[in-house]
Amino acid sequence: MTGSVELSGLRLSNPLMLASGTWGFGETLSPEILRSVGALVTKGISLEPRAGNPPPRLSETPCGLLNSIGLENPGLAAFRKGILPRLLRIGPPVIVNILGESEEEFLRLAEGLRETGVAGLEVNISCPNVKKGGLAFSQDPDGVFRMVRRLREVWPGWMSVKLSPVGPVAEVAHAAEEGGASALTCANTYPALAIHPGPKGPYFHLGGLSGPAIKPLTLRLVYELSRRLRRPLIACGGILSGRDAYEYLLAGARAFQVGTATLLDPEAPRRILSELDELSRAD
Amino acid sequence: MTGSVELSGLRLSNPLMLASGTWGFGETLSPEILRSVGALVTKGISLEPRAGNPPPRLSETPCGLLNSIGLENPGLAAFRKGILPRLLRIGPPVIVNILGESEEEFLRLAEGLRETGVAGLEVNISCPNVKKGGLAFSQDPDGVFRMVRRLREVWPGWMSVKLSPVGPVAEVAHAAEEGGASALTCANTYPALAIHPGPKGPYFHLGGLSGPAIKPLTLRLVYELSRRLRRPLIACGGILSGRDAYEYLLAGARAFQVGTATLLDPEAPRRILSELDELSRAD
Amino acid sequence: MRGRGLCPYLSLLETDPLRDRGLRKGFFSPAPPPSAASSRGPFRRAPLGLHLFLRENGLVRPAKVRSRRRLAPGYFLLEIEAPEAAPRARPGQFVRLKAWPGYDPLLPRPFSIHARSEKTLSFLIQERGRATAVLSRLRPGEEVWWDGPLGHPFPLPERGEVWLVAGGVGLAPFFFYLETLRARGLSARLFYGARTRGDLVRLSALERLCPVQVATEDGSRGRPGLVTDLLREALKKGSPEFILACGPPGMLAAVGHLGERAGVPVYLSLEAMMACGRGLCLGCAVSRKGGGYLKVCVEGPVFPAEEVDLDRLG
Amino acid sequence: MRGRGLCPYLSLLETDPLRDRGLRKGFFSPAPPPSAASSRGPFRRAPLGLHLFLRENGLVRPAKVRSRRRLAPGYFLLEIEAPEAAPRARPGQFVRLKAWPGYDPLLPRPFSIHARSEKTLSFLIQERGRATAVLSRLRPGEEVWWDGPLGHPFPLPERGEVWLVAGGVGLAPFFFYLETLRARGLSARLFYGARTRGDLVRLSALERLCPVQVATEDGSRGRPGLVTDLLREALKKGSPEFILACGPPGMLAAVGHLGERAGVPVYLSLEAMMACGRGLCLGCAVSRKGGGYLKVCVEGPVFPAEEVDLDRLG
Ligand SMILES: Cc1cc2nc3c(=O)[nH]c(=O)nc-3n(C[C@H](O)[C@H](O)[C@H](O)COP(=O)(O)OP(=O)(O)OC[C@H]3O[C@@H](n4cnc5c(N)ncnc54)[C@H](O)[C@@H]3O)c2cc1C
Ligand SMILES: Cc1cc2nc3c(=O)[nH]c(=O)nc-3n(C[C@H](O)[C@H](O)[C@H](O)COP(=O)(O)OP(=O)(O)OC[C@H]3O[C@@H](n4cnc5c(N)ncnc54)[C@H](O)[C@@H]3O)c2cc1C
Ligand SMILES: Cc1cc2nc3c(=O)[nH]c(=O)nc-3n(C[C@H](O)[C@H](O)[C@H](O)COP(=O)(O)O)c2cc1C
Ligand SMILES: Cc1cc2nc3c(=O)[nH]c(=O)nc-3n(C[C@H](O)[C@H](O)[C@H](O)COP(=O)(O)O)c2cc1C
Ligand code: FES
Ligand code: FES
Repeated sequence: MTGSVELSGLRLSNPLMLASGTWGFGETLSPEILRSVGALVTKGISLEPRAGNPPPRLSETPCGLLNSIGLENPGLAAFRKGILPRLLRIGPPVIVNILGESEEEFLRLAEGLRETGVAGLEVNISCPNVKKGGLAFSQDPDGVFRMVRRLREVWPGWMSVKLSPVGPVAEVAHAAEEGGASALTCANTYPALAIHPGPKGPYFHLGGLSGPAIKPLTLRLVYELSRRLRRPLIACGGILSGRDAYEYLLAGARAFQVGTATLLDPEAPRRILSELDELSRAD
Repeated sequence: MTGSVELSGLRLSNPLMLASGTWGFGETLSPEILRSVGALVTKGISLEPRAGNPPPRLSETPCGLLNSIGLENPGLAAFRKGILPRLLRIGPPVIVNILGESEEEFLRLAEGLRETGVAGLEVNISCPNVKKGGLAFSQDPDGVFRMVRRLREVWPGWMSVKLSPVGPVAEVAHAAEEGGASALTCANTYPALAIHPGPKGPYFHLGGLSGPAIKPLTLRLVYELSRRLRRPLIACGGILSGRDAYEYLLAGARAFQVGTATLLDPEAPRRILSELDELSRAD
Repeated sequence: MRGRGLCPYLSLLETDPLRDRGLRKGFFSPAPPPSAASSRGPFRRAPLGLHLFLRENGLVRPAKVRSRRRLAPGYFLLEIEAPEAAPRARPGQFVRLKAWPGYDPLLPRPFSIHARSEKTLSFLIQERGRATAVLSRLRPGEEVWWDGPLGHPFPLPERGEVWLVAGGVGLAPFFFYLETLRARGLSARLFYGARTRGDLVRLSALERLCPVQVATEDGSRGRPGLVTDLLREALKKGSPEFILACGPPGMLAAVGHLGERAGVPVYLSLEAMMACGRGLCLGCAVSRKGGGYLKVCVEGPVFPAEEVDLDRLG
Repeated sequence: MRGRGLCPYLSLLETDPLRDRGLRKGFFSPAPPPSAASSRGPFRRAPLGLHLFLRENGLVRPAKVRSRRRLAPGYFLLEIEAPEAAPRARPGQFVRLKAWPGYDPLLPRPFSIHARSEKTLSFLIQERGRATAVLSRLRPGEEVWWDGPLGHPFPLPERGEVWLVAGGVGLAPFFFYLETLRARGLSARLFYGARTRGDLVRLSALERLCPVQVATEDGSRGRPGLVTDLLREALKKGSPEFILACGPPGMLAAVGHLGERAGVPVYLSLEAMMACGRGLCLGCAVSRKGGGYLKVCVEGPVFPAEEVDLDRLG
């Protein structure tokens, strides 16, 4: 189960990917670990640099992490010039996660990454679409269908659409599939809220929830979607052990991503692959 | 904050309710605790008795409980005759949670509870509507609007609609409000999956997730809905301490329900009220 | 395919397999009235009914560990201070324990009362997973939260002999039971089986209370084979007033069938995943013979075997 | 109102307050190049840059507790076996600790390195919430998971004197730092403030390393008032090569302003909520003066005060 997998033409040496936003750009992880994963999915890259949200950006919740990083990233130009070449030299396929606030932004990002050597794109649709009054792409199946179709015109290569786990998830997944997505990443964080006492009264921290708490929810989603979709599913949500990954594979995922686990323990990707390997022998 | 609250005409001596399905019919809880809560929301009652699902019905998840009880209940007749009179003698207002598989079933349940002394109904819409091919009421805003309107014709008294936290939640909440609901209970459990090793291979346990893990999610929902609805919100999800309850009140809820907490610790309702009381003095 | 009304919505809801199998209309299973059970032997329930008993006696307390003693690799004895519960405890009952801060693991774990003194309760615990690992490292004076005693006690014989059948850590409740029988001048025999000799614990203490016959699957001690082999042979030569069994599901089913064939009443102490231990969640269901479900925590944990769907014991 | 297209959809998504304030287009803040910082004093970074340093040296290990010693009510010293990390540790760096099984709490907690021996690292910890409560009960031989050393070390003076300003448990990293200065023949002064005398710890050990002046808000020991009062007075009579401060945000801001007015370089050791400690999550942001954010774990924890938006320190 830790051997090579194929996802609509993209071959990975193993099913473990590092999830967007959870491994920096690898500067502080062991090169051995970075080389050993099946694929590297970058932090979400937008056209322009984003400074991200003001602090606090992190809250701890029961078995969970709530983050409001705010999609801080260096922007396409700096990424392509200063970061991507180094990532491509590490070894595993590099999948660039892209984010935009309109269809046009997504298209320009895709155009800007052509012929750079990236193995594929992961389209983060959990962003508000300013052209639709802030309605998130992830809540708009028709919009997703259309955008994925248009993306396909400029990006014929491999492309996964990363679902939000809330809203009309099944319809959005079908729309992405029909639009031409190579795979679906299921899923991003869950909208959440933590309230903290503060010097000026209670502080409301809105953000996305990840970690062990969400595994039963995203596992259910993967189970339900995998029985209805044709394209391969890449599971993402609360995988902290080989056993967690195994459950997602049983539920129908073809590959999986590890996010919060690496934040907690930089050895996690290696450990998880090794545990998954042990499990597959035991079976 | 632990004093009397009013929810669209229903007055409670305090904002804590016992959530449906989490206190049995009170036989094994201390009478003092039962008397002390703001309201008692019964196990979901259907027209006919339901035996519930086969075991296993419970899985433990990270900071959560996954249940597939299957809405086991004695049915309306046995409930009305053998259980309700005793509940009404305990003291707090009794709100009967009702569940049906069609609009007609909900209507008949409401009719069957008229003039019984119950303080109100809680309409559990997280059930499949067999008249719509199994589409859950909770995913069908138009259906909810219509059903609540019709329920109002047979039940002019107090009535909360208990939301599912997944799907078109805001639209369903608006629909229920427009249909005439007195309040909204936000929310029921989250669809989830746990996979266990079993003698005959991996066992897939599908059910609803409750407990601490879900608090950040339902807290977010209450926050978002409370700013958009006119009717009072009754929060429900992962309240295990006075602090948890307090956060929901800050987020806009008028009252709250305690579920999994009582399963873990039969003293929880008393403890939570006492902790909330301490917090309100500290402020 | 897109558009909400057209796309068949995913069942992102609690499924109901019983409904799919047409078995949804069943019956709510209240505690069986005493008379129905007593027609099959002296299955005595607590005088006022378990519900009242729990209300008066199911106490929830933070308490201190008195002692924790390793019995064998993977097995230990945990003793906790419980002066409010100890006098009320009856053999066959269980206690829920939580000895870790925080919500992971979430659920307290149930353990049979293995022994009691005036102010303490003891548990014989097998190290199995995360919670028992924590319990296995507790030191005297450390804090443990307990909730109990819960559940119905074991039946006592009128005057005849009881045969106890224990599989593995299913032995746990029988020590307290044997001490209780002895105090009342009642007699018993114990058939005790396990996988290997290392899984047999407390043998000397047990042998002081009643005759003990032992079986191990690998033959490393006692009779090679299953404990049910011991029982089968014994039933050829005699029979008890009733048989009381505690152990893995397969063993319980086999004992149930053996008793039925021999015409001897059998009581089974069952286990099930528990969230509350006192009838609130309806989660601890096991299949009842003839349909419907029994709730292990408030209708059991001990049941007449003929009430239980032995083939579905898990 | 109903119908998906018509109802304004709820923002059930990660909000972006910066966007609402028109500040979304900013700049990604990479680690400041060494030259920019060194123009304001000898702020030396690890020779190869922190990134490489962490890759080589940020180790993750399960280890054993060597000792745990109560210093005062609410404060204890925890010493762990860390032979791989101890030699590489530098004052100002921190270590992440997790000493409980399971996922609640989820995040390891960061603690400054208070002292080190050949094979151990020590931490001065204030009991604050759930995780520090667990740490406060650890016994020798028990297991603790550690990750470190992380973060940039404190700057060392060229030849002059350093003034240290500690507020409460902000004292923690200064013991190691003072020992390091002493080993190099460099001199320092410590200004140490706390709410009350019970919050002042390790005074004798500190006084053996450098002159110490103490202040308590309630006047129960030393000068009544804030530690910044002590600093203000000292700055009237002299000045150090630089000031290094560690403590609550209000104190750090006050020290930053005092240093600026006195024309003395100030370095602040900051704190922020951390999920990873090594630059992966971007969660440990603090506001940078002039806009954008600094990442405490990989660009700090120590920063020249003029880089920090002191008014937004929290
Ligand atoms: C009435 C009753 C009496 C019991 N008496 C004893 C006893 O005397 N000695 C003993 O060693 N064991 C006893 N058990 C079993 C004991 O509860 C489990 O071994 C223990 O909960 C395992 O917890 P864990 O975290 O170590 O393992 P986990 O890895 O969490 O679970 C392993 C297995 O233990 C069982 N289990 C876990 N949590 C629960 C729960 N909340 N409720 C019920 N079962 C659970 C499940 O079968 C699960 O698959 C009893 C169980 C019941 C229901
Ligand atoms: C670089 C750095 C060095 C530190 N050095 C020390 C030290 O030497 N001695 C000491 O006593 N304390 C130190 N702290 C603070 C210490 O990390 C917190 O007091 C501790 O995490 C509290 O945990 P808790 O579970 O007991 O409290 P909780 O109730 O969980 O949290 C209380 C507060 O502690 C802080 N905190 C909690 N979790 C984290 C986290 N994962 N990352 C950062 N902050 C967190 C938050 O401000 C939180 O509001 C340091 C913090 C940082 C960032
Ligand atoms: C700190 C942090 C930053 C993240 N940044 C992004 C991002 O930029 N783009 C994205 O699509 N997902 C992002 N995610 C979501 C993760 O990729 C992943 O979907 C989510 O955390 C669930 O997986 P996990 O439970 O394994 O962490 C981020 C998550 C975290 C915790
Ligand atoms: C064992 C169990 C049974 C439940 N039964 C019902 C039910 O019959 N009807 C209903 O509307 N909700 C039911 N619920 C949902 C709870 O009322 C509550 O909405 C949910 O558990 C979230 O709250 P909590 O996290 O405090 O437990 C049940 C929950 C549990 C755990
Ligand atoms: S464990 Fe809850 S009813 Fe038995
Ligand atoms: S804590 Fe993760 S980047 Fe600093």
